[in-house]
Amino acid sequence: MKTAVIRFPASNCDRDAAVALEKITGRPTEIVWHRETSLPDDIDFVVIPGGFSYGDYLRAGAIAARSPIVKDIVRRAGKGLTVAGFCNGFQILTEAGLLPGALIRNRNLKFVCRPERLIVQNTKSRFTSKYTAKSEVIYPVAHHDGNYFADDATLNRLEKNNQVLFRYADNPNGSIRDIAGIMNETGNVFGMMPHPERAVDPVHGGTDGLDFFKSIIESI
Amino acid sequence: MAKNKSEITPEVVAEHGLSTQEYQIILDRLGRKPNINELGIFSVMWSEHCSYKSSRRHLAKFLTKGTRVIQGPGENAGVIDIDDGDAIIFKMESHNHPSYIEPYQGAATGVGGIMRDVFTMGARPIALMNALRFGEPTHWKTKQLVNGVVAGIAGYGNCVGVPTVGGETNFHKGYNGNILVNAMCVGLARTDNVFYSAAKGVGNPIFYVGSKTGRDGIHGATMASAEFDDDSEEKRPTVQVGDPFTEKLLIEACLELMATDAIIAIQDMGAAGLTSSSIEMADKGGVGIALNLDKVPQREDNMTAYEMMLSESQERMLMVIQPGKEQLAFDVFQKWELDVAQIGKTTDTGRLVLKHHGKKVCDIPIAPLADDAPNYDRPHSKAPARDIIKSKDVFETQDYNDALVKIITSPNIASKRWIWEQYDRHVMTDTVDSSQSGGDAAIVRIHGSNKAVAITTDCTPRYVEADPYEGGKQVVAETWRNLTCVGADPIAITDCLNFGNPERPEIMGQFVGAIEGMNEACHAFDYPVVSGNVSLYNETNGQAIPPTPAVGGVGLIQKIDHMATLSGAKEGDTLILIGETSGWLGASIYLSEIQSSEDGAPPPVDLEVEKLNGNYVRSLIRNRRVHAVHDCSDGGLAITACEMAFSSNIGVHLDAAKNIPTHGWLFGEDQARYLLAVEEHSVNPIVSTAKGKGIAAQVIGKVGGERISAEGAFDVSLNGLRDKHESWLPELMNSTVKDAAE
Amino acid sequence: MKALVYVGLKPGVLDPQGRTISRSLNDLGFSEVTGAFQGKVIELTIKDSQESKEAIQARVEQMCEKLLANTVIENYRIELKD
Amino acid sequence: MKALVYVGLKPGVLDPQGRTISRSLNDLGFSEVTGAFQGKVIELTIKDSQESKEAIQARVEQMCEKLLANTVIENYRIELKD
Ligand SMILES: Nc1ncnc2c1ncn2[C@@H]1O[C@H](COP(=O)(O)OP(=O)(O)O)[C@@H](O)[C@H]1O
Ligand SMILES: [Mg+2]
Repeated sequence: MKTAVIRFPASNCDRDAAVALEKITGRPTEIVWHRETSLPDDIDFVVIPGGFSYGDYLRAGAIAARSPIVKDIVRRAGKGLTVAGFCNGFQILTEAGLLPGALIRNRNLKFVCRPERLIVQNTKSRFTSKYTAKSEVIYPVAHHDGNYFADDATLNRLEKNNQVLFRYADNPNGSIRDIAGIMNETGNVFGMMPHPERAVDPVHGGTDGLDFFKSIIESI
Repeated sequence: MAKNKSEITPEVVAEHGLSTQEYQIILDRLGRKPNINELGIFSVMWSEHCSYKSSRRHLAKFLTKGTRVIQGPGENAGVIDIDDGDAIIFKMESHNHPSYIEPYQGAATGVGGIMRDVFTMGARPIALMNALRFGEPTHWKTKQLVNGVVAGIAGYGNCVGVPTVGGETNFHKGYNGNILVNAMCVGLARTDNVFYSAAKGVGNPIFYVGSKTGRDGIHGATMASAEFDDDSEEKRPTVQVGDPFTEKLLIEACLELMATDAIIAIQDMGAAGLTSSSIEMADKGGVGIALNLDKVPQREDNMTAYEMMLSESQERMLMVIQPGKEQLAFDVFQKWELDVAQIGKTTDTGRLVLKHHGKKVCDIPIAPLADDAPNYDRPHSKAPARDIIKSKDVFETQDYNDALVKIITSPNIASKRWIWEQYDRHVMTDTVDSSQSGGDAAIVRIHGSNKAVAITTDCTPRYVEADPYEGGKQVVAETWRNLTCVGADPIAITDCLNFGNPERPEIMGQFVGAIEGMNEACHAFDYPVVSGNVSLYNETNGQAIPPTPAVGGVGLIQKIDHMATLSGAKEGDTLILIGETSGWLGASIYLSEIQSSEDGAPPPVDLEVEKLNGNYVRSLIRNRRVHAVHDCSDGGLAITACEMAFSSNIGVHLDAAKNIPTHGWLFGEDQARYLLAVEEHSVNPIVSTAKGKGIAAQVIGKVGGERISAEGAFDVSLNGLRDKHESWLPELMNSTVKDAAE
Repeated sequence: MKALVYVGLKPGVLDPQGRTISRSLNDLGFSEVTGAFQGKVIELTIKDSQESKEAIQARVEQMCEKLLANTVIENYRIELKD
Repeated sequence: MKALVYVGLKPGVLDPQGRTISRSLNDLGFSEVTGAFQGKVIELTIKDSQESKEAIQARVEQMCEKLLANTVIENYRIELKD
């Protein structure tokens, strides 16, 4: 499987994502610069990493979502390419319109960094197939604007289509209906505020993130 | 504003913080009156902040050499060798005054500044620490300062993507009008690719990179050297705004260019911006520098030469580029969307020559700025030694449960989770242990390897206040102990010496005493000082802060599977205490919290015993003989045991005191002590080996259950006590402190 | 010429900043404050040109749709000034 | 009654957000944009009372000094509306 990680100005989990992908796939990961206008053709899986692209100025993820490479990601996602965004990557995917809703300032207005308990909602997705239904996993969160919001109609649709893949056990940021991670209707684009790539090595204090990536490998 | 007055009157000279003697030296060296630009340059270079005029001769006493030291004090940061061609580059710095005036931006730019000191030398920053000192929790300004400072550190460090892995936080009325914000950065480089600031060659291009220059922080350097008074609110406009986004781009761009051979010398623009950076580079390299200020990227219209030279706009670097590599440099910096310009050349004149609008606006010899910089031997006096207080003479509480709760919820002991949960501790995914465990030292893996660095910051100002010399020894000893607790070999330290007005003999006495005590410990442990920073004039209306020589220690863990933390204690483990307990309550937390007294001599530090005990504990960790380790510091054995219980999430029981008063046994702060949680079968070998080495080691309790208890003293539930420990700071921060200024 | 772009959350979108502001104002004794909203104002400097006000207005609207506002949660209002 | 509080950086204070916004507008093809500043608008709802406009204005000024603006680096402007 060939993987790529996008690097925007002030992405800062790009290396972390690449390390996780290389550990799990056993193959080098391509780092793609934001000014590129197209992804390599043979890519199977793209990660939009965490960080503070463009300093989170204006709105988290807003400026990165308008960069050349994202146009091509939108195009390729339309053709079924598997895309995942973590933290700032999730914000970018919503800003780019690949995922519904928006991420606003945490309820208590403070940055929050801590290991977070998540409940897996749907194990029939290509991102969660290796988890057992309703199981609890721990991924670290680290964000300032992780408060997920969407209108009721959108939320009901998300839930009806089982697009909500993870919910928080102890909501750290005010996200509506405790939503931590969602996928698009066609099931190939996923975003979440927590960091699975920070839970793949015993020194991270847990390896619950491994099965997330293994699920994707299996699906491809 | 002085810059508009071309006439150099005595008032203008005074406004620039120069004494008449200092001004006379300038006249002699120039053989003429300086113009306003030249005066401004001398004034910042000779400010306390840049010239260390009160401290230089005392700092010179420090042990600065060691087998692993690649670069000691004198460069942007210290460099140590951690084998395999890896080097660790680190420094700690204060941003006290700016943080008091504008907590968010002051703290943020403090973090940005210390990171630049580290990546300037070719290192990728891998960890941040912060040592914070605030006023009384009940003081009307404290909450707002804590809020702003913590948000500022988080806002900057999190955005740049460097984990903030640890620190310390004290509250004391002595900081009501003058908080301390000390930030430490640790970076990783290759020993064969470390960069220095000495300019070389003649006619080599000088590049300016980073943000445009604005009118930010003009005279910040002189301000950081001026005592506070109530109208210092007036000094507000000098506060700079940080831009972590640009800092992140600057790190990536500099590291990218450093991978080529384009850079001859590089220096960040910190205090006194373009002035100190260009002069330091020229002075170290023994060359001259000619700059064309019209080329300096400017954010604002019609800036004067004076403003450009003294501006402290953030996120800027100065470098000497290899001739022929100019285009390469331009390409890299433009790729990262940074402002870049060639603003001058190195020369063979030994002078700093500045042109602006085609006119020569400054032409001064560089050597005198350094060589003739004032170097004072300020009078210093020693405070009389304090009486030693015997524990039998200290009031003994009749309610140990209550005393334990009082102490565990006291400002300096209570959990600082509210602070460190705002810091990204995991980015870069090499954090092995951080604030999260409440541990003694943070542990950060060297990327792609199986080794790690351990990092800690410590200072116990109440000990230094009580006895600067013993207190100075204790500060260094505690960092050494904290590194030992995780199984690291302590290697070297950086320091941030925060004191009051050095023109007062009693303050200077604290300063000299602390340095001599610290230095004795450095020698005993072969634990050199490789970088540091001095912050003087920390006073408000003549009230000095408690003497606060904060120290940041760094150690090496050869194999991350041979380390320890305080979170590994298991059901059925035995608790062993290493080190003698006399029940020392002088200058202790027990005394301040239960008796509201700060009296007494501080616990003495026997450096030979420290070494003996520490080396033994480290060997036990290396041999995997212990489940958990924590040293005894603030609050003594009882608090150490509680912190281990919280972190391991299991109860502890402590045996009764043997022939010392119970309060001294539980809360005494004798030094050189470690609490170990070990398996049953390891107990005898550990204790008997210790005896053989002449090390005090005794079984003092057990691990297990869900209660925290001490024979004949307290017995409380683990969870109940943990909740109290955790809730003190959140409750303070959510309370509404009435604005007393009304 | 200057364009002022006012960006605010749509009704129904919860506004953590606004909520905190009104609570802290009450805490500080400003009990007359019963609610607060926080929005953004972006002041753009626009090169002078022969373009009509309408044309410029249209361009700034594009800027809002493309970048300045997230129309999933935000409304915007434009004011031109010379 | 409503009070609109406009908070912006003082002239000369670095505005990283504004700079980044105008750069990206240029990248998106809006080359006519030569600069941008980002500020805040806070809309306060104030309980009706017998207070004079001047008195209310004075109260809101206090709110700005105490909380809404960071007067070290920010200016503010107040507009009252009923
Ligand atoms: N400002 C801070 N930032 C990050 N971590 C902090 C801060 N203050 C305290 N901590 C963490 O809280 C724990 C307890 O601190 P402290 O009591 O100073 O430890 P010790 O006394 O063992 O040196 C440590 O893990 C420390 O890293
Ligand atoms: Mg300790």
